[in-house]
Amino acid sequence: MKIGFYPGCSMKGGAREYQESVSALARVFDIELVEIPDWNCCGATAAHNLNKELSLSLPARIMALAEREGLTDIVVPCAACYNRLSLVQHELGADATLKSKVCSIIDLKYEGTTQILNIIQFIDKYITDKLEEKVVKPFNYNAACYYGCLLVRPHAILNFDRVEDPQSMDVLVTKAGGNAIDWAFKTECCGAGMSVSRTDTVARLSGEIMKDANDRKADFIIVACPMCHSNLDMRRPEINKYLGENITMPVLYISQVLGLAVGLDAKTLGLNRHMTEVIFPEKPVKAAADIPQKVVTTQKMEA
Amino acid sequence: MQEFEPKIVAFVCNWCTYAGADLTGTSRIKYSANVKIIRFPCTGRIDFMILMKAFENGADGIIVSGCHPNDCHYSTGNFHARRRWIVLRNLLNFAGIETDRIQFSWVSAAEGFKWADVVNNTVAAIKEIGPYENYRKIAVSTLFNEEGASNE
Amino acid sequence: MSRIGVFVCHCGENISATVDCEKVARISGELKGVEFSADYKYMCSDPGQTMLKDAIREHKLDGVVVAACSPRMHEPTFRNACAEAGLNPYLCEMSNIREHCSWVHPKSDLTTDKAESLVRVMVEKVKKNKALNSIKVPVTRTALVIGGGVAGIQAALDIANCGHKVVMVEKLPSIGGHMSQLSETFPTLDCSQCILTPRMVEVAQHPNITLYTYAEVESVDGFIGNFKVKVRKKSKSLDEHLCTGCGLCTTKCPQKKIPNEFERGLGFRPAIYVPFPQAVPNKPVIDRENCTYYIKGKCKVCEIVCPTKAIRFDQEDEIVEVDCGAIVLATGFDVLKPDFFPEYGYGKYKDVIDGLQFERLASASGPTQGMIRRPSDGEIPKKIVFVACAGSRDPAKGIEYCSKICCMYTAKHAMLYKHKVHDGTPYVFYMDIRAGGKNYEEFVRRAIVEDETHYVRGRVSTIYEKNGKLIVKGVDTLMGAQPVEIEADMVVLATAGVANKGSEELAQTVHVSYDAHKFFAEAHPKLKPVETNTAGIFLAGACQAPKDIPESVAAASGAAVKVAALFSNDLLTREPLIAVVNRQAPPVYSSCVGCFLCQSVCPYQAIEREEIKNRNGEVIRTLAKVNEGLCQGCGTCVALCRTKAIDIYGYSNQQVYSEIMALLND
Amino acid sequence: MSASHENNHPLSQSGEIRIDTGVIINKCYQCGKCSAGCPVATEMDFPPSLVLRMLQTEEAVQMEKLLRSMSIWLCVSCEMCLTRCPMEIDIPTLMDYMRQKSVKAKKTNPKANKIIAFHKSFLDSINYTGRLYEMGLIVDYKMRTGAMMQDVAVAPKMFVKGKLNPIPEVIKGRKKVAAIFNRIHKEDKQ
Repeated sequence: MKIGFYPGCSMKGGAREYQESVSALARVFDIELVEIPDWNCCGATAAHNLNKELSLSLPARIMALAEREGLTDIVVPCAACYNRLSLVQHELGADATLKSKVCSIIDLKYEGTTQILNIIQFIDKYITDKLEEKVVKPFNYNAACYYGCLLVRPHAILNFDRVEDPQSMDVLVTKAGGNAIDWAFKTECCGAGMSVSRTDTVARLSGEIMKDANDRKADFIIVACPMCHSNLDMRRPEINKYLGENITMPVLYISQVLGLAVGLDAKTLGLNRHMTEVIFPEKPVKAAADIPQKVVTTQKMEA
Repeated sequence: MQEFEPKIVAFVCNWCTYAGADLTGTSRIKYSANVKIIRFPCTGRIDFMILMKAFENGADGIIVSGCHPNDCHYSTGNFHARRRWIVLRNLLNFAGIETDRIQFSWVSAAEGFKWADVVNNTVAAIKEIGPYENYRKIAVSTLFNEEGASNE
Repeated sequence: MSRIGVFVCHCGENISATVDCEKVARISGELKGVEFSADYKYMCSDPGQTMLKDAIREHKLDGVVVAACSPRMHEPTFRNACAEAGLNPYLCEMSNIREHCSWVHPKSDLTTDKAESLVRVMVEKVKKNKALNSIKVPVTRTALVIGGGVAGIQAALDIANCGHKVVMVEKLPSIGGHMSQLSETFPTLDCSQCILTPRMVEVAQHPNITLYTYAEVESVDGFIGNFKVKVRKKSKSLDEHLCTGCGLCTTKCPQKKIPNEFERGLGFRPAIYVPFPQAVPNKPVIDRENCTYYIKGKCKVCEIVCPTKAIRFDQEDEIVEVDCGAIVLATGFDVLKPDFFPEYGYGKYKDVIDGLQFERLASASGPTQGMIRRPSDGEIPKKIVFVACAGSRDPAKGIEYCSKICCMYTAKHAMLYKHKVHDGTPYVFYMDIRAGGKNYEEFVRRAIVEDETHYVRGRVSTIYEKNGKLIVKGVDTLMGAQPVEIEADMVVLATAGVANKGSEELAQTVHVSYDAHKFFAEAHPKLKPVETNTAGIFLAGACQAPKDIPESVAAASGAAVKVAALFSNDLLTREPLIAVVNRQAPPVYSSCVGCFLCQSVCPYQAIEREEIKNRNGEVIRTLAKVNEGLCQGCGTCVALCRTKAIDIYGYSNQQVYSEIMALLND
Repeated sequence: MSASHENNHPLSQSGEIRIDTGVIINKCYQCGKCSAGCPVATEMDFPPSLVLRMLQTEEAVQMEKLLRSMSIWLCVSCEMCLTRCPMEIDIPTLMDYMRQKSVKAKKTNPKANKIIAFHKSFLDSINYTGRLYEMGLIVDYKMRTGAMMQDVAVAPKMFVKGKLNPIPEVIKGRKKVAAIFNRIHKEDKQ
């Protein structure tokens, strides 16, 4: 099975292990990821902060190239890229004049027909059904699934999962044998692209997230976005300085968690590349009383 | 050249759409003046002859609008109207009238905004299709006298 | 040749601001058959009507067109005026040049042109109008009241006290509605049950009132003065005549852990239960979904312990037919479901509750005997946050409107809390305080000044649980939108009032219209607030829109007066705008061929068979005939008649064709 | 005579915003839910709800304050405000709009220089190579801001972990991407 693949710039650099783990996972399930030829950067936050047309044109070129290649589905593991591509597809779909203008800027034919999948949608569509039978080494830990902003917002356009207290990643982690804990910072912002320019802000925002996960006895934070990862992982010294603590909890990509569960080794999944060393706790599952239990039932109201 | 301003007749029921159009007015929502309303007790009252009579007399488009399904003041009138419309579509095709010239919609007494949308969308759609100039050629006018089928 | 009068109203400036009324009158005066035309500032005013009447007499008019507002507003006004001047009222028509013209188009020639053509349409229609006489039908002097909350109770008692029969239908096992769940009421803080329960008892004991609880309206046929209603009395699995209400069964029932609806899930009840101690009637019902016998086929403990052998496991639902002349809808409201506030954790965190749950906590007869204890661990909350506008004024979630009662009950909750927990701190997050009402503003000030409630102006963004506390993240917009974070022990959401469950289906059953939020629609927002668009059906209380108790009671009394006025007549007059099958001289008799397709589509069974006999008494033709008492004038038969033998007064083929031709041939 | 009827007032500030962004600022009724949920509201000179209020005044002086504010640059586009806004006001789009306006009018807050420099370095990297070249971005950013010593400690570790690519990846269609930049740049100047 061949599926279009847009890695995005960070997966070629700072988030190399994300690409390694996604590719390795895909191979396990006999999926061939076809990189969009000659893809460019989506422009990320910088483009939409500074220039609207640029922020439309860069993603449009990527999708136009995918269309030219005949790719109907493209998986975009980076949440930021996924967000940009989806929003541009939506905006151009709603405005024909704008669409033709952008087409002329990028000098390519763009229809807007490609389906943009984030990493979880990709897994759900192609892997989930076969996941449980392939699990050989259950991921037997307490995991705080962190969705961040760009995967779920704006809900009106992305229409992915629940916008408050999302569950899709929790479900995957549970299927991989993990215990997805209930916590409060699933969709709070980590500071996003301010890592370099406002490190203090990032330390505070990511710090609050780290602290809540740590307080609730998570062993790992699970992410689906290179930006979230770099803020929580690479900025750990700044976070610990802000919190006045020494939190050593590793941050894993969801693809790494599933990879571990289906028996891939740490090196293939790039676990060695994380800045915060990945150490597996010795006593995997803690006493049930310490773990905040997920509230499954809702209060029964008046019939 | 002057822009084509279509003549559109709206046949609406008294209980839902007429009241809805009243609400559009009460809410001061603006819409195109091309559409003029003729009131009926119920869309169930509106038969083929009435629609054809409108085309015969030079209408470029028609709106038929009544209560939402299940909301009919008379229980079932709007269902009869809907069934009739399904049959009429074929007849219109046969007669060479674009089916898009008749817009069928449901506008409740609470949907003032929707009525303005229905009117404006219909006007835009009819402008797209263009004026209806074949009306004199319809056989209807040769089959019936000007008074239509009367009861006297 | 017709002698028609055209009267163009300015409606102050409502019409004349965008339509050249003088010109419309002038042009209309030149139309064929128009004898007289005039324009006037307010046609509906006394001088306006006098002008109309004078013109009818002076110019011997045989038809009148009033170009003014919607006929839904003033058609009766002008038709009555015509009648007073000796002109048959059905020779008067209105052109709607306000709602359908001046209010929806800008000032321009085009708008005036449209007004002119709307007048022309009606002039042509009036030419084909016929003088008609209204129809008289008898009235059944029984009222059906649907819903047994405070509004239904008030309406039923008022009507019954006028000497008319009332049938009250309540879907729950007891009457009392939401008011019976409340602890105290604003702005007097008097006990809700103390003032309500005597009235509930009065309903049960009133000789003119028949009460059906645990019952629902199944179908409504007929029309004003003559409704035929089918009521489904759900099986209570109990012989009510034998049951003494001793309550032994409820104490012995082995099922004890069913969430109590009356306590809003904060307490439990058995499967055979009386909803609350003061219930009327005070007799139990078996909740079959949760009863061990109905689930597993054995148990019957209640039957064994019942001293009067009143339990009936095989009892079936009963359909009761009610003939009534008027219907009062008093089905009340509901509050939002938990899934509405994912960001507030409502439904997820036990200590995030809604206002009605707080009422139960504060109620002396509630699950905590009136102590404010939080549901999770029974602790007394020392810091409590009230969130106003939880769902209300939130178009993103589909509710644009203000629920009206929340500001007041939130102030009341804060007060009750402070009165019971002296060392506690209540916070209220609000956007605006809407305290319009007698002694309302004073009440809110008391909550702030005397009871030291912290009012914070801003909406809460999110609530989450941490270390047994609820972290409430809000903002104070009066301090430059500074974020405010409160570690609360309990949170009370003032959830929006919404239309009751099943109100849409009920509206469709009863044939009344409803608004976008499924609240029942009044006939006119100002002048007919308790009437519906369906004659003989009235509204009382919060089924129309969120209302507090005084307003609900006032509306209920209003509806009761409407019913009493209706019942004060022996005969009702009805609009004669009904269908008619033509009759001609023998040997044709009628163009009706007797196919009776009309009979198959008539929703009112108003088509009868008339046999035409020759001199020997032999039937030679069977023709359709319309029963004047039953026909409601929908016209479906007219559209369907293959030989055009049926027509309808007011919307006849001739009239409609004239309208179409006048409209299009300008 | 056209069938549609717009109001004929001269274009107001809110009208201009509505045309440029589609956002109707007068919908805001100052509930403050955006400020309550905003992760960076505490650092902002004007929290989001205050920004809306200032725009609603239609006063040029308020717009001026906003264009020169830190708020527009501190906004991280996390979309929390829009997600929870009862009126569904697209504040993130408003923020983009004001940022672009601020740059064009050369009114950016000096304290935001580092943030803007980062964005510009980011875009330059795309302009030159078609993609983001992280090492190049950091070097370029340091040149712009003079923050030479920032993060020098992490770089070697990143390098060892294979996270820093010493050679930029240049795409074949580099010129095509550059052409996009050129064309938009030209249009902006007109």
